[in-house]
Amino acid sequence: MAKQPPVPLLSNGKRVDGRLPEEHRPVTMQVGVLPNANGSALVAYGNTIVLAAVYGPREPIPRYITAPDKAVIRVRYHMAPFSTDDRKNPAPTRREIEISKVVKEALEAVVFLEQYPKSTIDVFLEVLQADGSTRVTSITAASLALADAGIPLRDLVIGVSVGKVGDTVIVDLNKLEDNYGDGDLPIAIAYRKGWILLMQLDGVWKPSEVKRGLELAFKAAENIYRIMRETLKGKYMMVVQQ
Amino acid sequence: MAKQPPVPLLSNGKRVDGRLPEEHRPVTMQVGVLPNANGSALVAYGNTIVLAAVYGPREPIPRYITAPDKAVIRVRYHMAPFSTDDRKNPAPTRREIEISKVVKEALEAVVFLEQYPKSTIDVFLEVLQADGSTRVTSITAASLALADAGIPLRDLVIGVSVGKVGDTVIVDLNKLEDNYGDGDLPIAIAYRKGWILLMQLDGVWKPSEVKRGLELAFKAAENIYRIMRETLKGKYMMVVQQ
Amino acid sequence: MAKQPPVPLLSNGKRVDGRLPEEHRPVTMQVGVLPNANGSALVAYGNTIVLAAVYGPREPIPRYITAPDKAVIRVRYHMAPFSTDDRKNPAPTRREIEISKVVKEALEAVVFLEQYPKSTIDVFLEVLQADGSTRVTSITAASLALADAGIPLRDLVIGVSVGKVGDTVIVDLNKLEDNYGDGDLPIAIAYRKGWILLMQLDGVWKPSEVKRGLELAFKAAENIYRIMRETLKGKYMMVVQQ
Amino acid sequence: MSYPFEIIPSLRRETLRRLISEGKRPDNRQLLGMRDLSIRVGVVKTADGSAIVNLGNTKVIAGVKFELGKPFEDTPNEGNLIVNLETPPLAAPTFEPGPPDENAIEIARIIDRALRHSNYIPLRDLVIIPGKSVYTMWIDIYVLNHDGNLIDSSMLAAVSAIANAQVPRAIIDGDNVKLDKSTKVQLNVNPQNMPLTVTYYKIDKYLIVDPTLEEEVMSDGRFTVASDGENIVALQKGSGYFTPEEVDLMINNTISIVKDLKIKVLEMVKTPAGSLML
Amino acid sequence: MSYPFEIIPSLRRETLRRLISEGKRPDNRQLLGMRDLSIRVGVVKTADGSAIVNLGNTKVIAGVKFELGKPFEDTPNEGNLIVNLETPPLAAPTFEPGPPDENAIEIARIIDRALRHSNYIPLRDLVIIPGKSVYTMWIDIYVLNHDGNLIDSSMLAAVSAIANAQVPRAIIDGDNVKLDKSTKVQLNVNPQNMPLTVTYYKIDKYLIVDPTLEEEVMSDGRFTVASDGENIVALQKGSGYFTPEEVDLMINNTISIVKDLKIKVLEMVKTPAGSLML
Amino acid sequence: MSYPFEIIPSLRRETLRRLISEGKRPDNRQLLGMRDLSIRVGVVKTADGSAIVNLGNTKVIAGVKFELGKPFEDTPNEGNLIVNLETPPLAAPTFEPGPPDENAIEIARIIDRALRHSNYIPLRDLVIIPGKSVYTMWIDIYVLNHDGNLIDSSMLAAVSAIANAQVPRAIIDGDNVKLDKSTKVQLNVNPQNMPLTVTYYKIDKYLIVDPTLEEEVMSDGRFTVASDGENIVALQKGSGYFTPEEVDLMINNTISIVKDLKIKVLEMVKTPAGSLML
Repeated sequence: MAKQPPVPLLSNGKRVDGRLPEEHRPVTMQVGVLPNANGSALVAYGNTIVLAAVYGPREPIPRYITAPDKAVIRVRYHMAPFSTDDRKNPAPTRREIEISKVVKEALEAVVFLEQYPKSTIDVFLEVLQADGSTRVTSITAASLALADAGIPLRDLVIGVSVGKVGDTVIVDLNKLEDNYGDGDLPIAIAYRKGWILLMQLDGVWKPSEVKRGLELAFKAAENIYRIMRETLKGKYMMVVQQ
Repeated sequence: MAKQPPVPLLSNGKRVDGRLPEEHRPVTMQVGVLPNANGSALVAYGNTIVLAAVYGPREPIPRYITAPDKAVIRVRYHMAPFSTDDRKNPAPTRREIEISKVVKEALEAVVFLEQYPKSTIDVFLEVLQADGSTRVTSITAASLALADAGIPLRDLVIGVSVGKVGDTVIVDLNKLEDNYGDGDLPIAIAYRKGWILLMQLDGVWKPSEVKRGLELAFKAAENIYRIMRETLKGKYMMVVQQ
Repeated sequence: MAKQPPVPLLSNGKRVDGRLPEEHRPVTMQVGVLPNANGSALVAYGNTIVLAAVYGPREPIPRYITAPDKAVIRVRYHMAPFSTDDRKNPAPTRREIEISKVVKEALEAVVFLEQYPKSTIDVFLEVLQADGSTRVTSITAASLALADAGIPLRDLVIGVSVGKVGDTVIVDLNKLEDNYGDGDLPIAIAYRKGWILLMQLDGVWKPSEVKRGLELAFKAAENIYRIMRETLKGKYMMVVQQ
Repeated sequence: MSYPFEIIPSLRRETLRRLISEGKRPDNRQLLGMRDLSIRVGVVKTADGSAIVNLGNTKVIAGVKFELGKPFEDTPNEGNLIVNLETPPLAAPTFEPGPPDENAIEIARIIDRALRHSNYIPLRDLVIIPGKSVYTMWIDIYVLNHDGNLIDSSMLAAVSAIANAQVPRAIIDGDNVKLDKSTKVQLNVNPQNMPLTVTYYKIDKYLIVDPTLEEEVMSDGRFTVASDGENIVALQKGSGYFTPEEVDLMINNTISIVKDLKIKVLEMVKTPAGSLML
Repeated sequence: MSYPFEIIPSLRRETLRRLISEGKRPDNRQLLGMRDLSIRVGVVKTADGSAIVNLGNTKVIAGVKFELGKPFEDTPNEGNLIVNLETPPLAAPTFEPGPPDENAIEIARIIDRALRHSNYIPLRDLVIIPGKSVYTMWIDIYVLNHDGNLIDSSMLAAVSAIANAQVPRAIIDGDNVKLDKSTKVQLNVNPQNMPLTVTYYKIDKYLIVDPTLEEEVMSDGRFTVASDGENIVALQKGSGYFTPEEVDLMINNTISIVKDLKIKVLEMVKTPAGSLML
Repeated sequence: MSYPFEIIPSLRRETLRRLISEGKRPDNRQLLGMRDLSIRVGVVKTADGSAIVNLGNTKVIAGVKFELGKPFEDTPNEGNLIVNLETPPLAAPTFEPGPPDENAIEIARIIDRALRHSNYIPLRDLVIIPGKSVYTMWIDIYVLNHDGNLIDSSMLAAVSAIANAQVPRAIIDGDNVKLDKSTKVQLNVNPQNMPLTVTYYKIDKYLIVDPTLEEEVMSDGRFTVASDGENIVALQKGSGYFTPEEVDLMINNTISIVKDLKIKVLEMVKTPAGSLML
């Protein structure tokens, strides 16, 4: 974080890619992109592109653990070898293992797991192109793919990353801001419920900055939520139960 | 392939070891060499020596896959650490994994798999000394070990390698010809059926050269087939069904 | 073994830490130290400290082997990363795998395995601080933890290491003596039975030296046995059957 | 990656066999007809070259990355080429996470051999300091949806990503070599040498190409021919058995298929796509 | 390391829930009350720094080791820090031998982030030759008995072992660097920057800290706040969901808990213990 | 490699026990009698030394390979020795592919210790440039058929292959060292130091040597003594228990067995065999 960026991250109130601090990059979505999967989605936050596939609910291979009273969600977040500046070795890193876990714990809170006892729901996330904010893009893609699979959800989940450049809180970090910024605060939100489903933090933050970050994240989620709804509309009547 | 050989591979129509282009090295065989195995064979093509063992048909360890209606063949081609010029690390390489697969697919076509539902037939191949043509020597050894195990076969399988030195098509490559020649065309044949069970190709070949290679392979297989029959004779009445 | 020690290992009949050749370092013990385990013990031979935990007899995870007529003991001897001079990688080494095996085979002879068919008894040994003689300290700790778990034993097992400095046979090697001495003879004894349960040897020993080593080990075991009994006394009535 | 994906009911099998014996296929193709092919290159901005191939419902993406490497002792004047193929679990219900299995390894090795022998990639251009420093060229092939014929579609993705590849400039500073990823030059492939594969599947005595997964699962034999349109640069017999006549036929047939297909491919890899769509 | 350890009978669950709804806990603690804490440092003589933490029945030991290393390219003037957490099978009936699983990796990474951002460890002091040779500082955290709240107890063990750490002298001889383990100097940590974590568990709508394993297993949510007593240096939401109000509450609450707890910890790490007792 | 191979019927067990209590064995051997031994060396042309041992139906092959290596810091004037033992699945129905298991590792380590302490191999002759470049001597032991007594037969294969070993010449060119495999000189082993093992198996109170697999499976104890015929260079107690008197007996007995056996072995390793036969 103390590293010197190649270009100033903020200049006249604008970020390296010309955005305002609280401005999110363009978000694009596609669902049903993988014929084999029960649900799938391709989501881009600017140049960050994640492909999500959902298989299940299905009977798991015997050696995997199931629960007698609910479905078990398994999540695999993975970066394709060509998705990063230096080639990424395909073997899972400790970082990927941790992210898989926090994404899983984000999704568990919105899936009606008790409707599918003894089964698994597998969520596979492949980062195809990484330009920062890959884990939050992955969550949005995962949620969309779950909805595309027709799996009943309490709410859609929207991932938004927040960061810091000096004292300025910014939204939706790109790679440069992620590498050279002063903090990273990835957040996932069940938008209508107002629930926080993922929240991690890197860097040194004042409590008030965290609070401001959360507010900006909720604000940015609104638009992404709208896009998700429109992407899904006409395809399925999403089962949303209160 | 473009590498310069330490000695000319062809000189006055003779190869480095004095053979003619279509001449196979001496082939020797021994069966029933491993008391523990259901069938076994030691086969040498010149200085290439392969030991084959067959275990089965047997009930597999639970974690392995079986088929309800036929036996599953598993093949492990492996090179002993001392079999090569530089010590071979015993961990399986990608090359060994590929060869195991193509050898398995060669054998599947001749074993009466449907006679042994829910069982496995394990074929273990250890290259003890490598001087080129190890995969085709392995196939001959595997076929012999299957016959030695009394497993009904549609036909014996004979492996023959073909290669190229310039425009000359040669039979049964040794290590030098394998390393410095202009092409490698390993072939396995169900001799009486006239079936091609393994065929791979390295190098740049004209269609006519491939055709010539196939012809030479069938020709070389004739003699090896004869030796196999004689090796087995008196030991078992081989069950050969049309 | 031919390496030059930084200080003489024997000087005026005294060892580097002032001990006489047949003198054992102070031995301290604690049992019941881990609430989760069925039995546990912390044993120190001087600066060598080993923590032992016993889980079981318990029903094993399906993929592990059990015997229909008796319990299976599994032992894992492992060195904590900070227990050695240079950080120890936590992945098990060949040395650790071998020691786990010989310790298991030492314990098997004293546990009434036939009382717990189809079950496993897991013994986990963590070397927390290593100053020589870790495997024999581990055995004493394992035996104590088994007793603490209330598992019926034919006898307590005491580990003692013996070594050589030149012609002098010494007892209870520390790290320096282990690294620079002329031989290592770890021994484990079922004290009242007079059984040898572990015995390995490094270095070049005359038969008479081995004999003398065994005698010294039995002698040293006497005191350790007394400490074990006292440590266990008042806690459990140990089930000891002849 | 394991077969079969699912049991095909025997009635369905019968129908398909009858169709094929009449020279037809469920999707109205000829026995030797391919499904619709689309290739878009330059779709992954983080890669030095990339392509996504849609062959029917089979989707394969490939990325090229250049790294610094050391040459092998016996090829001091050539860059290194590594072909890796992954079958991530999102591509099929039976694929599992983990290192490439025997099926993935086999395909990567067929493609590796075809690329190497065809001389499509100018490996001699990938030397920085002879004998000391070269480029290592990674071809990472990633299956996204498996609906049959992974070999041919992976080969298409590989050659297309390579056609799209740009080499980052190497900066030599004494003994030190670094890559400057901001300055790249187009890799000079030899288009006339571009290799492609045609994989034949046998159903009863009939040979078909470009099977769907359903056709692939019920096939009895598999045979791959790799060619630059003139020579054979790799062969791989998979399951089943083949007669010398069949081999002859497949080889000759491949040469003419590849000739035509290459024209299409070379056209499709000309213009980089704007963005990644599946 | 897998959850849950065992099934808690539903009657017991009900009792616990009712207790908690009344602001009480089975061991008479307040919802935000911690169990008895003891820390003893210097307990492992083979380590360059060590500490054993007893938090109720949860026991965690941590050891620091310094090794020679190379700096990362982008931080030529900093030593390397590696945090590793192991859950050996002796610590709980469900722990299995093997490399760290997702739970162990997660905890190690939270602690790593908190240590790194708090600036507690003077990584700039751990340079031997800038850009060439630095110390690699290993923090090995070893769980010995798991009775809940591994994150906070592991964090306590880590900061305490670090407070106890002594750096072996580096001997530079031309291009050669060696460590002289017989001569060590105290590591100059910044005590005011010492980070601690407070992990909150949700049972129904109630938040508790420092759960026993039983409480942990029946909880519906987990949220960790790491702070130096002033700033937030790491956050980690685990299971369940939290509202912005809850997050606010936990953050503010943590700052005051950490302020008090740090005073206790700094006192406890002052005097090395004579020997290892559990 | 796992035990037991199969269940021995209890009637058969009884018969064997009775036989042994009468000092006899199923194949008419004495309790301390070995099976027929044949050793043929030089059987693997790609190895720098090799031997195949047939001990009854147990077949073990060993190969020696020399590679370039770096010496360990504390032994700058010695070559490296690595003993590896594999139990490939062709040797027994219960052997599985994969890295050496605990049984294979144990045997390799016993042999390693015996070789190292006996001073049979002149490790000081295997230095190329002191402190910088040495030979790494690989002893790869490969079990081909397991019919009991793998320790002793593996030891025999190892010492025989070593007796047969030839060292490729090292060519020093400035800082560069290469091996010239076309020029080899005989390794100067110290025959008088050749170590052998005798492994004792206990059935009831009786000690036997060189068991068949059947005898091995039904034994209650195992104890290995390694000796050069004068001194003890390794011991390994396996299963069961032994009294000090039994240990004494086994040690003294081993010394006389090894004295006789070494004469046979030294004779058998004199003349390289023409070719590999099993």
